[in-house]
Amino acid sequence: MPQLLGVFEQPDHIAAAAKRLRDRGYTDMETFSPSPFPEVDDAVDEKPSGVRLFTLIGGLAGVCTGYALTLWMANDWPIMLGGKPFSSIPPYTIIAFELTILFGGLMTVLGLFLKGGLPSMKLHAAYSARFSAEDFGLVVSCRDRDVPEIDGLMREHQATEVSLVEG
Amino acid sequence: MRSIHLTRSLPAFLSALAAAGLLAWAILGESASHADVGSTLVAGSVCEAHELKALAAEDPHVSVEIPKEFDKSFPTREACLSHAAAEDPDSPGPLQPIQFSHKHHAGTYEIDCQYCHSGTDVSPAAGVPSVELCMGCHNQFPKEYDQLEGIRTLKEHWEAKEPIQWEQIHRLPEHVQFQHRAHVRAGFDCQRCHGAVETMDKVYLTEDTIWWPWGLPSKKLEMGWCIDCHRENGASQDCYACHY
Amino acid sequence: MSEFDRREFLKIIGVGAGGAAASACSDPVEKLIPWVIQPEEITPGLPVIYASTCQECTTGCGLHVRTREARPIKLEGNPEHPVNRGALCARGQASIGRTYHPDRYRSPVERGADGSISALTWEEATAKVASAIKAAGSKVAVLGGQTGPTLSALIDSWLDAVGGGTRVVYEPFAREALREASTAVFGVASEPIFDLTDTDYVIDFGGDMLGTGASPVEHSRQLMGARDARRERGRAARLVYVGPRLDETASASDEWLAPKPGTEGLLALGIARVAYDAVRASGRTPAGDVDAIESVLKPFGPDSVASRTGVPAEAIRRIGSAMAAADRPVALPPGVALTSRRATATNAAVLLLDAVVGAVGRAVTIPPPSEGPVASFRDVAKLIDAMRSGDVSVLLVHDTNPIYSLPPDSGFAEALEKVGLVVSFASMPDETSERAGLVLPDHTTLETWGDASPRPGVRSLVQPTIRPIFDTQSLGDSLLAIARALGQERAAGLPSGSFRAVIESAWSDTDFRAALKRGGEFSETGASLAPGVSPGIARLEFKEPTFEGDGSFVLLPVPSPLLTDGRGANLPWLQETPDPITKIAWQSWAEVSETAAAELGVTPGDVLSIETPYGEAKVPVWPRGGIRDDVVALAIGQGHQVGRYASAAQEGAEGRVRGASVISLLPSLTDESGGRAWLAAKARVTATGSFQRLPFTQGTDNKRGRLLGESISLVALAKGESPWAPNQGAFMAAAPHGEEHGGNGDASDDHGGGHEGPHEIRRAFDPSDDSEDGDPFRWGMTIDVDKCTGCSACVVACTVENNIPMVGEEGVLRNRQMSWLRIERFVGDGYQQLQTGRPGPQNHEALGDTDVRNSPMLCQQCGAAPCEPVCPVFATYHTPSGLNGMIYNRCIGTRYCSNNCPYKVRRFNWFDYQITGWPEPMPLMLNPDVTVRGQGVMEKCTFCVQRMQAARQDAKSAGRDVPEDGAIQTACQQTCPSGAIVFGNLKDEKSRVNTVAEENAGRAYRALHVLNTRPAIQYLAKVKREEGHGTGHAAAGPVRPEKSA
Amino acid sequence: MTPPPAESVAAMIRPTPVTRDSKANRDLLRVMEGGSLGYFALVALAVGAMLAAGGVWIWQVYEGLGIAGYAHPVFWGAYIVTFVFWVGIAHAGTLISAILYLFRAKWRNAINRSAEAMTVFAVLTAAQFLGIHVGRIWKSYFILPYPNQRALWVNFKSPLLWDTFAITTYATISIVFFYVGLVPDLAIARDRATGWRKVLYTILSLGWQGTSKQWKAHNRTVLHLSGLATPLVLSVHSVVSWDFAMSIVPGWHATIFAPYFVAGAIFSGFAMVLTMMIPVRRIFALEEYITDYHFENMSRFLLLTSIIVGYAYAAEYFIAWYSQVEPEQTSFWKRAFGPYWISTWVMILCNGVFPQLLWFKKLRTNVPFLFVLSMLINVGMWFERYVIIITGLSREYDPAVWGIYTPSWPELVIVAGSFGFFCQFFLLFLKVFPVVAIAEVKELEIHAKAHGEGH
Repeated sequence: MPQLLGVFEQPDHIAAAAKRLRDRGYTDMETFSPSPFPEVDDAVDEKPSGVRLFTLIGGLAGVCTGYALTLWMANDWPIMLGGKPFSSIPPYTIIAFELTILFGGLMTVLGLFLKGGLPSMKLHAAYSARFSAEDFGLVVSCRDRDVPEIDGLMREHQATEVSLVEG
Repeated sequence: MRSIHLTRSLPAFLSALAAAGLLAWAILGESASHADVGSTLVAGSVCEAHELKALAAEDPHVSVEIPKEFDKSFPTREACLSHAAAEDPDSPGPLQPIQFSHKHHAGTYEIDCQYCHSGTDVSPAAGVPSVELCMGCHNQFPKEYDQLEGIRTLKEHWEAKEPIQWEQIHRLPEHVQFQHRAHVRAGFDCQRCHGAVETMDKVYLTEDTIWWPWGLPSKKLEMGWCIDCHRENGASQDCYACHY
Repeated sequence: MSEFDRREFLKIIGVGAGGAAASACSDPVEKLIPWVIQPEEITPGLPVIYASTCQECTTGCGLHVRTREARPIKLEGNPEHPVNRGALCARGQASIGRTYHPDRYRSPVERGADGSISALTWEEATAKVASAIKAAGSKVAVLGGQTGPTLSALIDSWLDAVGGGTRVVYEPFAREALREASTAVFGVASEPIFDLTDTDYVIDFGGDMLGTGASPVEHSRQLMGARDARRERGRAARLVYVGPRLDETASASDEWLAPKPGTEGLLALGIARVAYDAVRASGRTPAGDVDAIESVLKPFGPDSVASRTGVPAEAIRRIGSAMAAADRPVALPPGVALTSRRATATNAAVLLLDAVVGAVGRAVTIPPPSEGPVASFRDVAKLIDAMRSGDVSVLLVHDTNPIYSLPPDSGFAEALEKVGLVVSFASMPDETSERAGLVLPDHTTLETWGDASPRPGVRSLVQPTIRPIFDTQSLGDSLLAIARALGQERAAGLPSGSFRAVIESAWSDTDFRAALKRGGEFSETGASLAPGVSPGIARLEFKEPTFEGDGSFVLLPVPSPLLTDGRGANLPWLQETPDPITKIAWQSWAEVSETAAAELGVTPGDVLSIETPYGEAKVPVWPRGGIRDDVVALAIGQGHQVGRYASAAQEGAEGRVRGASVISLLPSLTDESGGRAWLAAKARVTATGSFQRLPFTQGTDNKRGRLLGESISLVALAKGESPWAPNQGAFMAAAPHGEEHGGNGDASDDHGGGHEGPHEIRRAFDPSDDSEDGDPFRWGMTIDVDKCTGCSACVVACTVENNIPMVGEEGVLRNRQMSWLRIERFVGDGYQQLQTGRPGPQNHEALGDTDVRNSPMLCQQCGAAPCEPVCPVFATYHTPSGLNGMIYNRCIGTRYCSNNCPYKVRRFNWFDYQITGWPEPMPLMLNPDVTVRGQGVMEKCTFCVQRMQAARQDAKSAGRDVPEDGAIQTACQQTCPSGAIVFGNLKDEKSRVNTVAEENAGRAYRALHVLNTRPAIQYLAKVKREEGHGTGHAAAGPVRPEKSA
Repeated sequence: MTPPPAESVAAMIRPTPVTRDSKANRDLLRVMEGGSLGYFALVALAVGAMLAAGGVWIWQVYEGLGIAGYAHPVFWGAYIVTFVFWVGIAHAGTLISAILYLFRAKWRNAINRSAEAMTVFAVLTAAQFLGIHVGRIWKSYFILPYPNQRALWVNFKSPLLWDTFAITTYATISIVFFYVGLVPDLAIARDRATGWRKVLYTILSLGWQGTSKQWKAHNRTVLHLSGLATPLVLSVHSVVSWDFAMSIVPGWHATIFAPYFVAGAIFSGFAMVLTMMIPVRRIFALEEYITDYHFENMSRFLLLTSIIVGYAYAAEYFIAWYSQVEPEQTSFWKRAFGPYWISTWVMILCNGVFPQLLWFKKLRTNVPFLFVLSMLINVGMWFERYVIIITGLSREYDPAVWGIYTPSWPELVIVAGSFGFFCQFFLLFLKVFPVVAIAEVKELEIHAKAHGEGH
C-alpha cells in the first residue's frame, strides 16, 4: 500500500491540504511539523488529547494521599506537642497540597507518554531531518490508483514536492 | 586432659562407640560375649564412665572397663552432659568463660532466677551473681566436681579474686533506660524477654519478631518490639519512660 | 550515641573489690563483670548513700555521697548536719571532681635534680623520706593546711616521735584578726560564731557572708529564713552591707554603704556609739567594762566618723538607733578582702558593736579556745626564716600550696631552694608539689578517713566511699609508715594500726557505726561562753590603716566565691561556672568604677596594667557601677601555672598562666597582731592599649523592663494584688513599685504592653491543662528571686548530676557553655536601650544601689511550648506528666527548637564534648542514670527526670502509686543553700510548690508569660524592703543616658 | 479503476533533495559544539570550588558543627541563609516558563529554557544545605515518613517537614517540566548530531517526530504542568518563609512573610537569569534570539518585584514601630543600627534603592548596566536572608543571652562551593542541551514568514 509524502512550507497550507484529503476520505494520514501548530494538529484529528484526565486523576489521588497520610500517622501514635490537636487540618493541608501537585504532575507526564505514543523505538519511514528544520510533512496511505489524485491535491495546496515513500 | 578432650567431642565419641559395638557384634557374633581386650572400652573420666555404663546397659555385648577412680556418682551424668553442651561451639550463642548451663541450674534443679540475679525486683538492673554467690553452693559440693573444667575455672577466679567476664547477650543501646523492677512488679516472666533460659545449656538471644500492619518486622529488643508489648499491656508509651 | 557511656559502670563493677580500674576501663563494652564479693548494701542499679564531710574549705559541711556500684557520682548535703542542713555550695558540689581528676598522681614520684620524674613504689618512697628524716634529726618541719582534729593530733605526735621538729598550720584565708580581736574584746582567743537565725537586723562589715564568708551555706539559710517575705507582716530581718564593692551579700542587702576601704571599723564604732547612747537611754547596760567601752567610743561621734569614712552621718545615726532598737541584731566582721593592716582593730570594733547592742550570747557566741595548733601567719614567717638560714633540711607539705598563695615578697620560693628535701603530699600537681623532691600522693576526701569539728558540739566524720583509684595513700597512713620505717623505738610512741584505727580510737567515746551512718555527732548544745567586754580593748588604737605604694587606687584582693584561695582553679566545673557578680568564666578581670574607666579611657576587655611596689599584672578590665572610684578589685584564684584546667593547658598552651594572680601584687605584711594583711597595697593603674575578649556569659544586666527578674516594693506587696496577673500581659512589667519607681510605669506606657498592650492574654493559668488528664502529675517549680543570692551552687549541682560537659574558654567566648541552668543577673527594671554599632557588655550598677535580681533561668517546661511543634521528628515533645521532653537519640539537630525557645535554655552539642572533653578517669563520675549526649544533638533541663522515674518506681515498690510530695528533689533544689527553689506536683493542691506560691501570690509571676507559653515555673519577685534606700538605680529612673560603644 | 500511468509514478520517484536546515537550528545548535579554553577553565574553577566545599563538609561531619561560627543563641547561620537564597533563585525559572506561559507572553521563549535549567540546578543546590546544616546528617532520614520498625512517624506540624515536602515536590516538577520542554529540541539535535551525541539524543528524544498526536499531547502537558507549577512556585517559597514566620522570634513572626519572600524570590531569580544570560548571549552571539527586548522585559519585572520587596521592608519597620512591642522594636532597631547594620544597608540599597534606576528606559536597555545591577541584586538578596535570620536570632526575648554570630571560614568555603556546584551544572547544560527553546523560537519565525508572504 503506497504512502505519499507531501512537503509544505507553511502550516496553513498543510492544514488545508490535510482537511481536504480527509474530506475526500483519506483518513490514514500523519503530519510532521517542526513546531507546535494547533491548526495542523486539528486538521488531522480535532479530538482533544486525553492528557487532562491523567492530570485530574493524579491530583485527586495526591490530595487524598496527603490527608490520609498525615491524619493516620498523627493518630497512629499520638504525641502531644505544644498543646495542639493531634489532627490539625491546616498544617496537613500544606502536605496535601504538595502531594496534589506532585502526583498531578507525574501523572500528566504519563499521559504525554501514552497519548503521544512516546517513547517510540523507530521513526516513520517518511520522517527526515527537514521536518525538524522548517518543512512540514504530510504522509497519506492510499491505494495505488489514488496516487495521482492525492498528488494533485497536495500540489494544489502548494506542496513544494510530493513523493512516494519507499518501503 | 584426655578426659576433657573426649568429653568435649562427646557426640563423636558416642557414635564411635556405637560403631565399634556393631562391628564387634557382626564379626564375632555370639563369641563377642568373651571379647578380647582390644575391643574393651576404657573410661578416662567420670563423665566417660557415665557414658560407657549407659552404653553397656543398652548393649550387653560391649565390654567396658571402668577404672576404680572413675567409678563415681559425681559429677552426675546430667552435670556432665550440660557441661559438655554449654561449651558446644555449634550451638547458638557465644561461648562463655565458664561452661555454665542455665538448663542445669534453672531447669534441672529449678533454682529461682532471682536467687542468682538478685535485685531484679527492686532495681533497674538485673544483678549478675558474684563469684562469692556461686561458691556459696559449689563449696559444699563433693571434690569430684572439680573434674569439670567449668568448676575449676570458677574456683580459679575465686582464688585469684578475679571477677568473671561474662559475655553479654541481652543488650540494649546506651540511650535506653530499662527498669527491670517495673516489669517484674507487673508480673512478667523473665522468659517474656529472655526466652526459655531454663531450657538452654548455653544461653542465646531467642528469635521473637512482631510484624507491623505495614509489613515490617521488629526483632526482639528493638524499639518496635518493646512498643508492641507496651501497647498490648497498656503500659506507658511516653518516650521518657525509656529515654532520658 | 557515644562509646563511653553509663554502661562503663557495669564494666567496672568488679573494681569495687578487684581494684583494677585501669585494666577494666579498656574492656569491650559487651562484657558483664560482676563482683567477686558483693557488699551487702550494694544492689547494682541502685544508689547507695554514705555520710561524710566536705573538706573543700574549713567550714566542714556534712556530705551525703551518692554512689552507684561503689563509685561516688554526686555529692549532696547531709540534711542532718547542723552546719549545712542538706545544702551544699558550688565548691562542695564540684569537689567530687578531685577524685576523678586526670591530673592526679598515679603513684609516688621522685623528682631528680635535673627535674626528671620517676615513679616509685610506696616502700621506696617511704624509705627515702625516712632516711632523710633520720639524717635531718630535728631539722624537720611540717607545713600544712587546717586538718581534722584527729589527723592534726597524729601529726603532732608523729613529729615528737620522729625526733621533734616544727609544725606550721597555714591557711591563706585564716581569720587570725578575728581571733585576736576576740582576745582583745572578750579575753577569749577563739573565733566567734555568728548565728543569724531569727535575727531582725544584720549588718555585715564587708564579710560577704553569703558568698565568701566563714560559712556561706549556713548563713544564707539562716538569713533567708529570717527575712522570708512571708514574715513581712511581722519583722523580717533587714540586711545592711558595708563594703567598697557590690558583691553577693551587697546584692542581697537592703542598704549598702561604701566607706573608704579600711575604715569599716571606724564606721562600726560610730554606729556603736549611737547605739550605745540609745541602749543606755533605754536603761540597759552592755555586759563588761563599761568605762572601757565609753573610752573607746568617745572620739567616734557620727559627724567625725562621717567625715573619716565618707558615710553620711544621717545613715550612721539611723542604723545605730535601729541596731539598738532591734530585737535580735547582729554585726558581722570583715572578710579577707578587707583585712587591712589594722584588721584586728576593725574586727574588735565590730565585736564591740555586737557587745553594745547585746548580741553577744545570743546571735554571737564565743566558743572556748580550741586546743591544737591554729593557723598563724607569724609562724609561717618564722618558718621561712628558718628555711632561709638552712635550719630546715626536710620540709613536709600537705593540704596547702604556699608557692601560689604566699606573696613572692615573702621569699618562700627562694627559701624553699635551701631546703634539703621537700616532700609534698598533694594528690594532684600544684605549684608547690612541682618543686618537691618527693611526692607521696594523698587520697582524696572520698577515698580517705578523717574527721572535722567545725564548732563545739559538732563533730563529723569523713569516710571513704570508693577504693583508691590510683596507687595513693592517705596522709595519716603515710606518716605512720614513715615512722615505722624509722624503726620500732621511734614508732613506739605512735598508734600501731592504720589511720582508720586511729580515727576509730579517737571516736571510741561514741557509737562509731551510728556516727558513720549519721555522718558524725551533732549536739547543738556546744559549750560556748558569753563574756562581757574586757578592758583589754582599750589597748587597741582605732584609726585608718596605711597602704604601701603610691598608686591612686586601693588594690582590693577579692576572694573568688568559686575558686576560693585558688584551690578550686583546677576544677573545670568551677572554672566554667560564671562568677556570680561579673558572669565571667575561665579568666581574670580587673574591676574599676565606670568613672575611673572613663578617666583611663578603657572599655570592657581593654587590658590594664596594675602595678604595685611588689609586682605588675596585666588584666582585662571590667568597668562597673557597683564599686568605689578609688578601688581596683581583682579576684583571687586565677593565675596558676600548673594544672590542666588551672593553667592555660586547656587551651593547648602547656605551662602558660591562665589569668593573673593578685597575690603576686601583694606585700607580705601583717596587721597589728601578726595576722596576714591582704588590703595593704595601693596600685598604679594604666591602660596598656591592648585588648582581650573576656569570656562573658551574660552581655547585659539591663532586662529592658521585660518580664524576667522582677522586684516588688513592700508598698505594692501590701496592696496584695499581683501586678503580673495573667490578664495583664505585657513585655514591660506593669509598674510594680508604686509612685517612687514610677519610671517603670512610664516605661511600660512608652514601650508597649502596659494594660492595653497588644499581647493581652485573657486565659487564666490552670496547670491541669498542661498534662494528660489521666496523669497524676504536672511537674512545676517555684523559684524565689528574693532568696537567690546567685551563689551558683545549683549550676554546678546540675552539671554534675546531668553529665554536662565543659567547653573551655574558647567555648565560652562563643557562648557555647552547656549548662542547663544559668543565673541571670539583672540590675533594676531596665529600659529600652537603643544602642548603635556593636556595644560591649553593659553594666547598670550604681553605688548604693542594691536592686540586683538574681533569677535562675532553666527550661520552663512550658505547657504550650514553642519548641515542641517545630521539631520535625518528635525529638522534643510534651510528656503526659507535663514535662517538655527531649529525646537525644531521636534528635537530628535542626536546632529549630532552640530558635523558637524564648528563654534560650536549650544547648547544642557542637562537638563530641563527652569523648574529647573527658579524659580518664573523669568518665567514671558520669551519672549512669543520664544518657551521655553525643555530637550534634540538642539537650536541656529535664527537671532531673531520672530522679522522678526512680522515685516513681520506688513509690510503686512501696505500694504507693505516686511518690509523696518532697520525695523528688531536683539537683538544683537539693543543693540551694537559701532554699529558693521548690519543686513538686502542680496538680496536688497541698504540695509545697503550690502552697509556697499561694502564700506569696502577691509576688508570683511567670517569665515572659505574655508569649502564652504557659511556663511550669513560677518566680517570686524580689522584695524591696527599704524604700528610698538600696534603690539608687530606680531613683535614676528607667531612662538613663545611653552607654553605647 | 485503472492503475496510474507508469510514467507519472516514475516521475514521482526521485531522490529527495538535500534538506536546507533552518537558521535557528544552525545558530542554536552551534552553541553546543566544541568548547573554548576559557570554558574549561570555568568548569575547572566550578568543580574545584565544589570539591573544596565537599572536603570541608566531610571534615564538619567528622568534627562536628562547631567548626561553623554558630554562637548561642544564633543556632541558624550561613547554611540556612544560603539555602533560602538558592530556593529563591530557583523561582524565576518556573515563573518564566509557567506563569508567562499561562499569560501567553511569547517573549519568554528566548529565555525559558535556561531559566528552567537554573531552576533545576538551584533547587538541587538548595537541597544540599538541608543536609549540611543538621547536626546528625547520618540520622537525617528520620525526617522522612517512611515505614519503620519503631512504629514512630514524623511531625507534620513542623514547618521543616512542610519544607521537605515542598522542596522535593518542587525539584521533581521542575525537572519534569524542564525535560518535557526539551524533548522536541532533543529531536532536532538528534537529527543533526553524530557520534555519542547521536546516541544520547536518540535515547533522550524518545523518538519524537513532531506528529500531530505528539504535539497535541505535548501542548496539553505543558499547559497542565504550567497550571500545576504556578501555585507550586508560590507555595514553595511561602513554605520556606513559614520556617521563620511560624516561630515566635521577633522579626520572624510576621504575616507579611509569605508574599514578601515570594516577591523576593522572583526578584533574585530574574537577577540570576540576567547574570547568567548576559555573558552567554555575548559569548555565543545569540543577540538575534535573546534581544534587548527580552532583557528590558525582565528588568521591568525586576523593577516591579524590587518595589514589592522595598515595600515589605518599609512595612516591617512600620509595624515594628506601630506595634509598640518592645522586643520587636529593639530587634528592628538593632537590625538597622546594631551589630549587623552593614548587612542591612547593603540589603536595602541593593534590593530597594538601586533597582529604582530601571525607571529609565536608557538603563533598562543598557546591557552592561543590567549585568552589574543583577550582580548587586544577587548580593543584596543573600544579605536579605542573612539579615532576617541572624539579626532575628541574635536579639531575642531574653536580653541576658543575646549573642553575636560571625560566619567561620569553613562555612564560607561551603557557601562558595555551592556556587561552584550550581555553575558546573549550568556550564554542562550549555554544552549538552539547546540553550534556547528552538522549536518555540521557530514557531514565531515560521509565523512571521507566513505573514511576511502577505496572508
